[in-house]
Amino acid sequence: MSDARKRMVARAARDIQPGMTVNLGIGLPTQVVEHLPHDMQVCLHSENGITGIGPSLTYEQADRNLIDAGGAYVSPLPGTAFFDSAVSFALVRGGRLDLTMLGAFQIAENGDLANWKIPGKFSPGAGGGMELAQKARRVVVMTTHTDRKGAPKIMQRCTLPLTAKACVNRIFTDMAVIDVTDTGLVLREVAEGLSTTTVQAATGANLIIPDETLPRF
Amino acid sequence: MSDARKRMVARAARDIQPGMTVNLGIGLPTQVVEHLPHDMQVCLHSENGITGIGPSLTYEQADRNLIDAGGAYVSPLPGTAFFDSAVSFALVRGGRLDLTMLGAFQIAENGDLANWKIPGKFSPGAGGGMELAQKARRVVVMTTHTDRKGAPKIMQRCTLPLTAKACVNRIFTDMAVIDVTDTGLVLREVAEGLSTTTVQAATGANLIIPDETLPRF
Amino acid sequence: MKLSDKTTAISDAIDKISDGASIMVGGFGIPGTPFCLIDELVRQGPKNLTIIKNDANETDMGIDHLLKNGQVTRLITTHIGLNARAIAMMNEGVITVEFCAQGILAERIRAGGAGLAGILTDIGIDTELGDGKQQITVNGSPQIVETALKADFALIHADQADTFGNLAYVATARNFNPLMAMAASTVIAETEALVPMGQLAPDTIHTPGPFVDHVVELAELTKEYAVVRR
Amino acid sequence: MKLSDKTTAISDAIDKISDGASIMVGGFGIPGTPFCLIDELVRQGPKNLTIIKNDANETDMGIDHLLKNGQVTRLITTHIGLNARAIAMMNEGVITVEFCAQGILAERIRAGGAGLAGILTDIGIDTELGDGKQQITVNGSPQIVETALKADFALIHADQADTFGNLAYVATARNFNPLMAMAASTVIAETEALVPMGQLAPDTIHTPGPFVDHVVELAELTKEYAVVRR
Repeated sequence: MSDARKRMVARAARDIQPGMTVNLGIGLPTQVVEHLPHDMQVCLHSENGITGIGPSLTYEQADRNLIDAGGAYVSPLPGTAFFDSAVSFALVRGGRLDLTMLGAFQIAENGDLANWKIPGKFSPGAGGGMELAQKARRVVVMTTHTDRKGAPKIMQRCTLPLTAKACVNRIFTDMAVIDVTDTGLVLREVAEGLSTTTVQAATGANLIIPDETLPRF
Repeated sequence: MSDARKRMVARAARDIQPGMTVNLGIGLPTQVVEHLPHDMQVCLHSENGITGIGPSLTYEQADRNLIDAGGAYVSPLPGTAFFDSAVSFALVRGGRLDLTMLGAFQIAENGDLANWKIPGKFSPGAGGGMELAQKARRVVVMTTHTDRKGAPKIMQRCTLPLTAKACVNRIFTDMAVIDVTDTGLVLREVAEGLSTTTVQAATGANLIIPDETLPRF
Repeated sequence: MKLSDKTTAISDAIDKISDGASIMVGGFGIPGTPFCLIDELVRQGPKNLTIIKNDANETDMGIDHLLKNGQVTRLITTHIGLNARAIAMMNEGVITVEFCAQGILAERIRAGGAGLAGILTDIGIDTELGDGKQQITVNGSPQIVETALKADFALIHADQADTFGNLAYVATARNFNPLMAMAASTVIAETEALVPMGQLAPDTIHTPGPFVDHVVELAELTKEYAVVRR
Repeated sequence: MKLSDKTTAISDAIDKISDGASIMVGGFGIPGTPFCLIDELVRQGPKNLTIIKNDANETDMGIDHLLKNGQVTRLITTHIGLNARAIAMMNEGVITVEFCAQGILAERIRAGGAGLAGILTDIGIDTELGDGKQQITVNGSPQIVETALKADFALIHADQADTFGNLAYVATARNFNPLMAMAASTVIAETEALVPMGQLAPDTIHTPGPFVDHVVELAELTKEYAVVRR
């Protein structure tokens, strides 16, 4: 993983506040947990039916019946609870999930998210992603700023099938931290060594760039 | 309780088949349990969240947290399960309740049941009665054949607000056992000492009376 | 990582409830009714409350204290036959009572907790309870739209809780409690025993902690929790 | 009174499943998947099955054996990304796949088990998953009608069961199992341990016995139940 992506993951971890219940999506978001303070008060949820997830386990340590939704073997904490899939998504849709961090194929400037289907190429089903995107109290996305061909993932409108409309609050990329606001995308932080001009050039939608010096990560 | 009502209760108990899951409503139906064979395989359900109810307890023996829906203190059996009110009625509406025995104010010849409200006099709410009446696989009613003034409770049409339409399969009274069929009310059994003419005279709807000698109870 | 501590003094927890609040209250008969939380609600005295509860307890018990104290304007319930005062107040128009079929009240609360807008059921169709409700056709059959119920607060009685708010109920004291514990903006649970974190087996927790906001440990049980001779 | 004995030989239980049956299968990934019941279903070979399952397991595991054996015509699921064969069969039109949002699949199954006609939700609105579904307005907001799912059979994996069919699941092997165990006409549960009546504490039973028709005690677990190195 590039250094910038590692710093993105570490930066994203700082958005998790004590006392939150958080769902970390498969892929980059899962790595956020490694950057949380050891004694932090945070309750991790996984949609296959756990709250209070502890650290991941090696195959030797693993309990065959205890995985997260991404299939990783995890451990319980004192206070872990197990429940069925209906209760698990009741927690998500009912407003008890404070934050979810998700991957993305495309994000539109109004907060639309596409991350589940590329017609003709990738259609495995949405899993729990739609409900996480539509119903978590706060939705942040972690993604490379551009795709493998260098094309922007942040754009005026998504061209792929949507996961949920106007759901994204904040975007973490290897280039920037961007907030989705009522007036548009606001650039909040920039990766070390990049200019705001470079970030704008790699973005398929207009960025509102505040006058003050932006923090680096 | 009159001797005929006692015999009605004992007769009704014989309709419970081994392996059934059964809900016995408040009042006369509750007494059916006293007439079941001691070692009978039957699972009693109560809508406040139990299957596998055991015998009632005295106040000295009672567990303050273990009542049936009528407020009686009951005991567990080996294999009793406790669950919440949503699961309890899922069992009823989902088709897993083989039989319910309910009280009645009025029963119509098409099986309509009224047992929850007497406008202006008695409107405490339906509780779980509507779902039991509408969704148990088999609904039998236990009632005195006439009200305190001698007026028939079995009639062509109910005049009181309905609990559920066309739900009753069988009626046990202190005078008779009557089945609700597609062609009308069929007299199946008659209480000791009564003539079929007497039963018909106390009934507000036409009874189909088979030619053969009817069993007595 | 560790889980947060939600233990709260009973007065602080109930102090969050203001005039006009809607409040779900657990219990079916005596078991599972949070009598101590109700007593504190009577002591603090907020008014114009909407109470959502299976029953109205009995005269001089549980939410009857709220009725007697004039704190309730509306009751959503299934059966109030054991409380003559509730029936009298309903008949006199002092309180508004909305009756639901018991399992439908459970499902409406559960739907609220599950973030659904409602459920579709044929229970109560062609009866007074179905009157005036939206109906739609699903697979050729008429179905009533029963809307989800949410509330500002839920008052819950648990047998055991840990400091994070994981709850376990006992016997028929479970009833509506786990459903209501999902369906309110602020969930206050009283518990007979506050146990150390990790003591509740993760497979046997009935309400996971993230649904619960405040855990109130009961110092002692009032006599209303006891076996009643009738 | 006592409770009946529902223990059944695995071959007799699965023998009830005929061509064209709809079958709910528990599990989310490996945990909670009834691999032994699936193996017996492959051995007996009924065809034209509709499978309702969160996922399609992985290639050469679980329901993939049914796909490989040509027994499945329709799959109702949420995500099949770990089974390349399932994706290929879908793309080639050999099987029909209906995708649901994961929690909505759970709710549709639960609604089936709860005897409801469906639920009302805004999940998937303005997305492909909402296309073509009935919508109604509830309290001013558009809601999708998601119809209840029932099945002819449910195949369930329990950690412990008694002979009456009271079931307890462990850790994340619970997932869809308790929902499916309410939603099928005939419920067949395999169990790792068959325990004496009364050994399961009544407060910790996840699926009450009346929902279950057949209890199959597993003599041993196949290797598919084990930890997988990836």
